[in-house]
Amino acid sequence: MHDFLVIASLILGLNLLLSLVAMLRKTNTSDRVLGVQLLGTNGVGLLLLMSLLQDQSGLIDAALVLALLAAVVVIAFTRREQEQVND
Amino acid sequence: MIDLLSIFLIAGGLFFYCAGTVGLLRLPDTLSRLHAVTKADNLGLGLLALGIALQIGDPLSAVKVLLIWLLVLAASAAGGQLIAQHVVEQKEETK
Amino acid sequence: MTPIILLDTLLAIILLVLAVVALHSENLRQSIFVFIVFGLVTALVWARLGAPDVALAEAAIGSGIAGALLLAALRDRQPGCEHIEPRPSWQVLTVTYLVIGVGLTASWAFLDAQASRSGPAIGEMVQAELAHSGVSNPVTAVLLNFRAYDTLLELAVLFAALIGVMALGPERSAPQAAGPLVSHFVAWLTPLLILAAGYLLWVGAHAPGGAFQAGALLAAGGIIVRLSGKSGIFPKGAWLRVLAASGYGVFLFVGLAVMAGDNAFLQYPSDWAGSLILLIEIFATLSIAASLLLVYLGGYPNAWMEDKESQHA
Amino acid sequence: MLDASTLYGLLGIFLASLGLHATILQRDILRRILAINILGVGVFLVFIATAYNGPGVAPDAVPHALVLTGIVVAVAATALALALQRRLEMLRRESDDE
Repeated sequence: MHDFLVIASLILGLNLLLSLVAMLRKTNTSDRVLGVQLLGTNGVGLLLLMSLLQDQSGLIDAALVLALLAAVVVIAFTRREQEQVND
Repeated sequence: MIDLLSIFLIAGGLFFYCAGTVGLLRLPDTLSRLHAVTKADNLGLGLLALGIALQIGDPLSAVKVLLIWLLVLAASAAGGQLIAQHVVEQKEETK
Repeated sequence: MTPIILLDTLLAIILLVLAVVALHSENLRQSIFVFIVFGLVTALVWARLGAPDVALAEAAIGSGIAGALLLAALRDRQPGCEHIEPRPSWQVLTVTYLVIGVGLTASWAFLDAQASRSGPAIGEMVQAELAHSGVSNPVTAVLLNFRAYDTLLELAVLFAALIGVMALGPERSAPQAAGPLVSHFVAWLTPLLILAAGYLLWVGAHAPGGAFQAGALLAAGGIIVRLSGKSGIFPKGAWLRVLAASGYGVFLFVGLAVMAGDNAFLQYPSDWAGSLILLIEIFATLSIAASLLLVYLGGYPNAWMEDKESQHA
Repeated sequence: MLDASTLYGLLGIFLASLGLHATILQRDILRRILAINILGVGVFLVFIATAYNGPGVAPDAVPHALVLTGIVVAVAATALALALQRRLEMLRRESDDE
């Protein structure tokens, strides 16, 4: 089981890198926000895997905070843009 | 037995994560990317969280993991709508 | 060596790419996006290094609050007025070589220190004294008991920064009221943020968490309420400022009060330590939240949530 | 052989150097603020890397507490710097209007 979790976290790490590349290649804000959302979910999954791998239940709370703040960041991004449209 | 189920679920989760990333890389326009990415990463995290929750001894922590999934599900649905609205607004603006 | 070092290597590569893009991308908006992701990946690194307390704080502050601050700052800028000629190449070269020198020296010192490591001397002292600290999370024990001075002064720094921000001018104009989509989103996310803040504050005594993380989550709640353009359940102007000062004030008061019973400044009596730490942490949380929120407003809050109509008039 | 502590410690030094380089050479204030933040993260990374004692062993709590304090101080300093930048921009706009 431990070995499987290590491999799973490696795959998720690689996926993180790929999502990052995808995000960096985008030029419009919507796609970037989408990329941040995807990276956030990726990070949440990685934290959950780590909590199991390293036997640290505190990391579950870190995943919770990351999920909450990713939502906050999405609001901040889209609101900012709307304000500019309204200006 | 539980281990096997966990492995199956986590592997399924990883598959959907990768599908989401491929979607972001490959799909042609923002709205279809939005559709693919939000679905894929929610399913990905869902299966992953389920697999991990089965492995956690402490039931409280297991419930917390599932709550995180629900939170991400709701946040991603709402965030997806916000992004879609944003895309539509920008299209109207450029017209 | 376990294959997990490969994950560490991946994370290290990702962080490097993010840092380079954030610092040197042509587009400032791209830089800020990338900086927020940088905070996210840093949180993962803290998790890998067995520092869940720091991971929590980084996820909340480093990525969330700092991101919101930078996005607000980006909005202030007038587009297109930045046209700066590049630096002469001798300057670039000199600085580059100097920085490489500094970096190499630091690496050598670090590797040398790693090789001659003699075990966690201070860490063992913390573990030995933990039972008398009033809490069982060693990081909270260091922050609020063994090195309480640091935390007291940290609250003072935050307070000073707040005074500085408020002295520099009026707050930004409030955003216009958001549509139903954002309002609904904010309406269910804010209570969750408050709940999570309460949970982290409570759990901080025996597990990762505590006043900083809780305060940042509360502040994030305030920021999204502000972004949605609605007044919320948050305290108004003057109360917010009193709250911002309360963390430092209560901490100082407790520190002085324990001197009445033959203790040194900030040296809590063993039996009381747990309750005193909880008291300080509650006010520190509220104070950090209020300060971060006020700082986010970007200046002196003239009429927040009281008469928005008159601002528009 | 390379362990996590050494890897992240060296990464921290590298990030701090990148941040320092950009802090000195960038002209845009907002970008300099980003650079100082990245410099800070690099320094924190060195701290936490030295506190790490390998998997399964309790790390040293003192650097963790220091870095927590550091993160809050860094965000406070960033906020103050951003407010200064905003004030500068306001003054520039005023002098442009005259």
